[in-house]
Amino acid sequence: MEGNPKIICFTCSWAFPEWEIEAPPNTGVIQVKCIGRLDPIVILESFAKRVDGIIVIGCSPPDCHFIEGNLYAERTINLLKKVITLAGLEPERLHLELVSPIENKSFLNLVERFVERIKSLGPLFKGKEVDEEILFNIQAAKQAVTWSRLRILSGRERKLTEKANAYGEKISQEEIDRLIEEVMGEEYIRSKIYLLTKEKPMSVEEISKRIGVDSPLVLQHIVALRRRGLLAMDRIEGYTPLYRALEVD
Amino acid sequence: MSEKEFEPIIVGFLCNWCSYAGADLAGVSRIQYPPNIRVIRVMCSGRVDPIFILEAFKNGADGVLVAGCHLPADCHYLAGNFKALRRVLLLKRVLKEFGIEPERLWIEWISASEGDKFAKVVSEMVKEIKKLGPNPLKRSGGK
Amino acid sequence: MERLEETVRKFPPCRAACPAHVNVQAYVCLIQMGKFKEAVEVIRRDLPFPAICGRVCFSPCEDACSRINIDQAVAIRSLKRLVADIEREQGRVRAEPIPKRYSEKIAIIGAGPAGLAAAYELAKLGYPVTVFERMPEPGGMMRYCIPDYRLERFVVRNEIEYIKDLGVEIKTGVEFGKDVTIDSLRRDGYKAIFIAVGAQASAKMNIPGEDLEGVIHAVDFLRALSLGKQIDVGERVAVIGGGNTAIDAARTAKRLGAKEVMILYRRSRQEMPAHPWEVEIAEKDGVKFYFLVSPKRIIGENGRVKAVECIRMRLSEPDESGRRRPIPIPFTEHQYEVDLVIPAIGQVVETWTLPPEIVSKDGLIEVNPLTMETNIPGVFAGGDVVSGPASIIEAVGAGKRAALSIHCYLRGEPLKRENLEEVTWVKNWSSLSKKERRYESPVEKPRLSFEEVRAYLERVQRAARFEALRCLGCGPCAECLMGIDLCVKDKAVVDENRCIGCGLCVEICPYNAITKNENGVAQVSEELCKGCGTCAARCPKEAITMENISNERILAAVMNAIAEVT
Amino acid sequence: MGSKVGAVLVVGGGVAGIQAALDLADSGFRVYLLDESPSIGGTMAQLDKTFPTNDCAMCILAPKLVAAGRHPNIHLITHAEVEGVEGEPGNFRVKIRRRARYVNPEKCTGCGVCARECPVEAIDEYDEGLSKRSAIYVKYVQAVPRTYVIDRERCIGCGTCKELCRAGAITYEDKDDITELSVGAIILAPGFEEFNPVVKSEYGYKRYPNVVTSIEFERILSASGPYGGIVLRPSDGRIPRKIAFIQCVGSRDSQIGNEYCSAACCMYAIKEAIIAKEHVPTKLECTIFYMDIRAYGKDFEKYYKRAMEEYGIRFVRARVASINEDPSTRNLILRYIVDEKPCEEEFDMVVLSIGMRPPKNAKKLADAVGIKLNEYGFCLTNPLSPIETSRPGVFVCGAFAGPKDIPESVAQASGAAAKAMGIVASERGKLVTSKVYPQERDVLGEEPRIGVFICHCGINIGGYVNVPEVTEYAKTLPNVVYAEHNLYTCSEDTQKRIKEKIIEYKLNRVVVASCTPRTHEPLFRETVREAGLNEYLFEMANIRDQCSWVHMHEPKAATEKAKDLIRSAVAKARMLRPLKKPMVNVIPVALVIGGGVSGMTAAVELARQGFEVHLVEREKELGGNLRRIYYLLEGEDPQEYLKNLINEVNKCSNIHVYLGAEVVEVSGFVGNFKSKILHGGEIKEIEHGVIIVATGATEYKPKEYLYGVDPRIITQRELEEMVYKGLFNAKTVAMIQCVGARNEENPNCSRICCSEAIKNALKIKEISPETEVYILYKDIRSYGFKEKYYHEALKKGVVFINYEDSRKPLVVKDGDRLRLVFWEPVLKQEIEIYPDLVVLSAAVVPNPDNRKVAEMLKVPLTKDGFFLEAHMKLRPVDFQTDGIFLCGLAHGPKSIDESISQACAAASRAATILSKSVLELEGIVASVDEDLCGGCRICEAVCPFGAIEMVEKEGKISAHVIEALCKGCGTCGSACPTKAIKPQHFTTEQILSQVKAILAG
Repeated sequence: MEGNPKIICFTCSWAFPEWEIEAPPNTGVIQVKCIGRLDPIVILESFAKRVDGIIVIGCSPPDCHFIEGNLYAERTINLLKKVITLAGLEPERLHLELVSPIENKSFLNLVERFVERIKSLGPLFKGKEVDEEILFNIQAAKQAVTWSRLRILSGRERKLTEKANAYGEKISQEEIDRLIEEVMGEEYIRSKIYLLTKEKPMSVEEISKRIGVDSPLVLQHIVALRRRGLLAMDRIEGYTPLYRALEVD
Repeated sequence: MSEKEFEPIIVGFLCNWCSYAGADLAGVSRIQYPPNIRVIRVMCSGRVDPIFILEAFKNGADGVLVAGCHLPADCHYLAGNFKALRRVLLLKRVLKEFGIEPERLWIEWISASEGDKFAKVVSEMVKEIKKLGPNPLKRSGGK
Repeated sequence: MERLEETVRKFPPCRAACPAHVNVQAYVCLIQMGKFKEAVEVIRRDLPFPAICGRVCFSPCEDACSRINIDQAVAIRSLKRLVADIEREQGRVRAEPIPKRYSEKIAIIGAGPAGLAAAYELAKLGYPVTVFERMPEPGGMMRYCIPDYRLERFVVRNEIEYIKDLGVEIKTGVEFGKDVTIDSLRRDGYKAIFIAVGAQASAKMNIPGEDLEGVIHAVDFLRALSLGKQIDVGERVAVIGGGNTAIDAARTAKRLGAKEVMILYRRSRQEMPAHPWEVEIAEKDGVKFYFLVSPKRIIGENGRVKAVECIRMRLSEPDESGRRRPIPIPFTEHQYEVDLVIPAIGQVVETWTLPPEIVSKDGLIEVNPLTMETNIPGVFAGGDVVSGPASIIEAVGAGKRAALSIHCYLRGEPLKRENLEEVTWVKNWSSLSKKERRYESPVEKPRLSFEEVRAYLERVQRAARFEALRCLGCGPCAECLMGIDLCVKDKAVVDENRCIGCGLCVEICPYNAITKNENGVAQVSEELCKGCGTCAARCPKEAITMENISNERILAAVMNAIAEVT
Repeated sequence: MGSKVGAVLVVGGGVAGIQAALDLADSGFRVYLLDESPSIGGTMAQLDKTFPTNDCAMCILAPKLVAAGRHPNIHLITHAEVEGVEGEPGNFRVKIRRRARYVNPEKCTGCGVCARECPVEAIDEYDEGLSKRSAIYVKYVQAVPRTYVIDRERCIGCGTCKELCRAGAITYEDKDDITELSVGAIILAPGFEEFNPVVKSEYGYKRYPNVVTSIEFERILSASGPYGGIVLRPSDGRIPRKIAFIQCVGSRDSQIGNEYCSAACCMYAIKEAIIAKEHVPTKLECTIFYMDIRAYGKDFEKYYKRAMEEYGIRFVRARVASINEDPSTRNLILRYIVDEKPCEEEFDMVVLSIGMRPPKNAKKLADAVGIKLNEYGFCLTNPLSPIETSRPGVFVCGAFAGPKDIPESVAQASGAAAKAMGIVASERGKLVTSKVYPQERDVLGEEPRIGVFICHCGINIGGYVNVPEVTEYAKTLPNVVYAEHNLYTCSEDTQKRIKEKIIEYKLNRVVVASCTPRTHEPLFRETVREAGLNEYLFEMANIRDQCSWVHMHEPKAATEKAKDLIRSAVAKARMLRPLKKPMVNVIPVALVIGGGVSGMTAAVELARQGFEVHLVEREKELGGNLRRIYYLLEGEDPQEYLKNLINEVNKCSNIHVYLGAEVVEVSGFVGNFKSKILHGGEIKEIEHGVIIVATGATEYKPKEYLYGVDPRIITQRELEEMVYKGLFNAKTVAMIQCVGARNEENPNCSRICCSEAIKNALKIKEISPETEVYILYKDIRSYGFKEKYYHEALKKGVVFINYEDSRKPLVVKDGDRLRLVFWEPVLKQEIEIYPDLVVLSAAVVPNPDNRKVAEMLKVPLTKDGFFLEAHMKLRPVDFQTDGIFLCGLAHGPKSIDESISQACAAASRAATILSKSVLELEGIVASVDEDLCGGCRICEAVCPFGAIEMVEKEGKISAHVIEALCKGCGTCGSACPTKAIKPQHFTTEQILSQVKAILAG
């Protein structure tokens, strides 16, 4: 499959009438009830299935059939763009297009323009051994968005920025973005540690070399994982303790 | 004990001030350990009477754990743990006469801050007792 | 035989308000998707006359639309008309006649909206149905009493064509009471008879000079024209009455060349029963309106109308029914010189054509309200003939109920009555964004050439979809079942022991369909959940899964999409 | 002067504040215990182990936390600070600002669900930043009050915790509120703040991850700490091979204005080194770089010796100049100078023994309360009145008065309590709630009717154990007539429900299946008693900490185990008997043995509270050792103080002084002692409630260095008398430290000789500046604020020369001159001088007749002959036997201000008993069935508390239990061959029935 990239397009049933939905040969179109239905885990799992780019097409506010589906999708895509950047993917590989039915946009060239952009980025999985690294990063990103911290923050982002928090104050978008980035950075590294130590017990040094994070930081994250009951000390070899992940259902 | 893998029952006599507090700390720190142990609280390991241990084995316990405060000076009542150690060592020799392997009777010192030690002792004890198999009295209908 | 089986059906406000319970939410949803063909099919499940109603219905559904509290109701009638027109313009696939499942023949008297609707339903149930119609063409009021500029003939013919395609036999030129009677029908083997002759006769004013030449009642006036007769309206015409028929008569008269056409109405403008937009157009056509005047007598000159004398009225305080009664003011008689007087003060049933035993004292057929059976067993009645002059949609509703009742009567089953419960998630209006109306079908659509129609339809489709998106979807998923495979009716399911009660789903559900039960665990209301899945995708503990479209199914779709692509 | 208020405000909830609060509350006063942080416990709660006993800090502190948390007379005011104080002693009005907590203490049950799901993390100050906590947190697991608090800086108000909280305790609209308290006295115990070593940039703290402070190392050592108790390097999580401890970081450092010594760092460094070696499975080398090892406390020297010999900890007397990090290995290269030779050594990890600074907002507190601070920012006190502050009615204790170790803080705390009681003694009992209980129902004859109450504890139990199924099962157990489950059994409303059910179903036994009895048994017993049922007819099953929480992934097994535990508790409940709490009446009179400064101070303090005191002094006059002390290091006049103290004793009508008298016989127990005093030839019998031992100690008569051979070889005491009497005119004076101390015979340090030597040296330099003074020392232990005078002595030219045990100095009589030969470590050669005077700093040794007093009172002695207190850290002035207290030099060598503090402490501890007319003792005691008892005396031998005596009735000898002394351990029960002696509430039948029931699964 030389040149042209594999693209997945998620769209809702209302953005474009059925007959306008035609896609170039290398794009699979999946129609879901509402783009708000897309769980970050599903999108990251799609990347893991060796897809070069994902475009999500929905209705522009205020015309979502399910009232706020597109607004929540927007927040999730923003979260995902940040997390895949962390995982080393170009954020452009994931694109959200909110179309107003009154605009005379064509579904086909929307997707084609996206395909062009992905072509310029080149394939995500280069077929070399670096693929393992990318796959590992994506799995880590997926684990990060599975744990509850990011989901609570991203889920509550709209209420906090648009209405008010529990103290009746509105939180600025920069503040919530900064907090989400900070939490995401931690959860992403912790996910890498968790996934690595699931296979075999590893020491702080090994983890640090493997994921390129300074070992004092790795240790702090191990402490946090231990407190959460996700990791325990397996054994001590000489002067080096080895940690392994705990199976939690 | 149905045919599926043998799950031993262990009766634990824990002293209120140190080992019982250690077991509580294992709980508070959510340290998971096998559910085979059933704990009976006594004020001091010195209170554990050899009769209790024999009664436990008679009633089908596969293992008995006596746990107290660290020697030499942790005991809240100064010397209860010494008495417990003396009785358990003596009882281990007597147990052979009843056909019960002495390795079924354990004595351990666990302080109030050693939650993970309590968990480790329980896990190892379950592993060892599984090797020994069910309580011989039960097999020969000794109840 | 009065056994009754009641069921409760939950409908959004619009569908509950529609006498024929048209699944508005479903077809508007399909229009949003651009599936106009499927939209018409959905309408046809409940209503045989989408194009007709699209034009002339008084749209109770729009009055009940939740959007009224936000900005403006969704243009339901206009959308219905549009999709019906598009289907007709693009050519409808002829419907297949429905195989007969039952042998009992059913006779329906009157091919008006009530009769035809009953025939349509019964045909769908598989009964052999024959409709007897006095006039040369079926359609009743629709064909003869509504002027062509409001309801084109070819539209009526096209819609009735569809019913015929289903296998309904329509015999025209057969007069009930003359050519055929209840006994003759029984003898011919008809097991049930449904009388739906409507209320064609116009009510008399009972004032002197009513029978002079130059006085023609509106219904007769319109029927004659639609039968092709030529009527000379002269210079000045006076129409008496305030309903739609009066407006139609006045505008038709204008169209026939009358220089001056006036409408005399006893009450004031607000009380006029006619559609407000019809009144405006009439004014635009030059029709003059005189309110609070009532005709006392018609002055004639050698047997021909010369003028009509009226007296001024004033309105009393609203009586117990809330209507204000007109009271004449003495000594305010005045005259209007006219060539033609068209009284349009209502219609009555031609009771003389009916068997006397079923006619009540107020000139309508008396039926058991539940079974719609007259006091002659096996003989049912519905529509204007029972209710008095009413709208087309109400007649369709009556026809449908009658059909169901006849079916139960013939099968000896208990009558199934559907109680209606209105349900909507729309409560706090302020939080919903305003969207002014984006499409409305033009009231007077000039005839377009074929190419113009294609370009027009192209442009109007996008606007229609845009307007359809204003619909809030008050009821639960309307199961239009015309969507793509992943658009199946769905519901969120909460896994009790994974849910920790963090309340995120309760907060983000746009429809407030999730609440926390007494032990603090999330609980989805079957009624309100639309299956959009926003909650399932965000639950911090992955405790919510969608019953039908689970994450696994979406991923499976991704997998085989990739398989196809490579 | 307005009426007095019978309440006391204690500012600061550390170990000192808690001790003061408990003493006051137990003596009948209402106490407001205020703490700035959300829960009490202070710095001690962060420690892993405590020296010298290596007790786990939390194990000995937790019981005190729970006692303070539950005491009806103590009102905890946490997360609050003092804004202002008006009024005068006896009637203060204090303005308190209670900071918003955002959690309702009444409703919060501390189940912790909110913290587990909170998405926001913050630096965990309790773990010194080595780990993270949630934005809603409780400082540590055993915190009292166990109420969560929201960290308003980090919390973004996402609302998750309020949704999760089943108890509905979260109140976001909470606001700070200012309240006013009226109290009679104020005790300041805000503790200290650790020195932040970032200022000492040469150590590279915060730049190099493996350089940690001692408090961080405590957290690393602690099992509840970030690394689970195994010592790991923060840089790479590996176990260190070599750790360096650097002493005096931020102490004894005039460069940054902290000349004082922080008193506890040497000892905690040694302890941390020892514990580190224990907590590591591999070989670990610990090296301590020090100037002087100040192991001056009781058994400290032995601990220091064991550290060297048994644990192989290396001590290097050298100042570390700088630390650099080898970037590749993150190891640390220390540069230091030993014997003028610069050395470099690589270590895996460095622990900085940081000193104590005044508490964070000391200045703000001082202004608010109106007290003066000393030059270092600590509270200004006078050495002869160490507990009073500059404002009358406001007292100070703990590290805020000056850096000190836990035993001194606890002693000072009890002392401060005594001082406070002195002011408000007249209001005793006025503001305290004494509970009235309904008439106890007699259930002896009745069939057991057991009620079982099973707890969900939110989702902590209910989430894993099928509580409804277990409740149904409980209903099937024999004698169980009622069983129910509820969300939080410990909540107020459920307590009401239990009382209603007891009455409604006429229950005579109650079983609660919930969390651990260690924290909740007193609460439920109280409820049972309020329902008119004897509180011992109650049993608990621990189905949370020892079941649901530890078998989270096996809900089925956890449910089965819960059933077994409940069946066992029901089996025991069936056999429970009502127990009477033995009542003992208390004679409000005290006997003080020893008329030195300690004895007199204790007597005065008790008299001031209105209690009668019998003060027995062996000598002909009062004053003890203080008679021969003429001046103090800090300059006050001790003789003047002694004169005032003596006439205050004589003036006071409550105190009966017996001079030249001796206590010959003591019998009875707490509250009811009978003693015989030999006074002037005849025996006088007295009855009293408590005994305070203040027999003091004597100076060691040196055998070494030719003492007694030449009049020019004298002791420091004799030198002080000589100077006082103006007979001093020596040109060169040589002092030798540690004479008769820190050797095999007396391994302990006598604590005060260094400061005495410095005092005398400065006095000499004062009266004849040209006299040369040499001090030969092993370690100069001028701890605390005394360090300042050590610097002064150096500045005044006093020559300090260090000698090793291996090379002790030699005193030789050379004709009519004295020759002193010693090894000069810097010049590395033998030096001879010819001093006019050789002054020996003789050790403080116990009174020879301590043994006789000990046997008379049946109280233990330490190996060296001083009296052995109940607990070295937390009960320094109590004896193991109730009612007998200890203070002054009899407890061990100490300075005068420490003796005074201990004396006040003993008075306060005694007051907790004397203030009660009737003493209610613990009901769980042993009881003897006479006809089964064969009189074999095995139980008497086994009982560690001497609570069993043999009595003769109708010619038959059988054992009898002294209920007041029996602690209920039950050891006698299992030793008795005929099972005659039954440890009640844990009888053999009860435990056997438990064993049978637990295995009947």
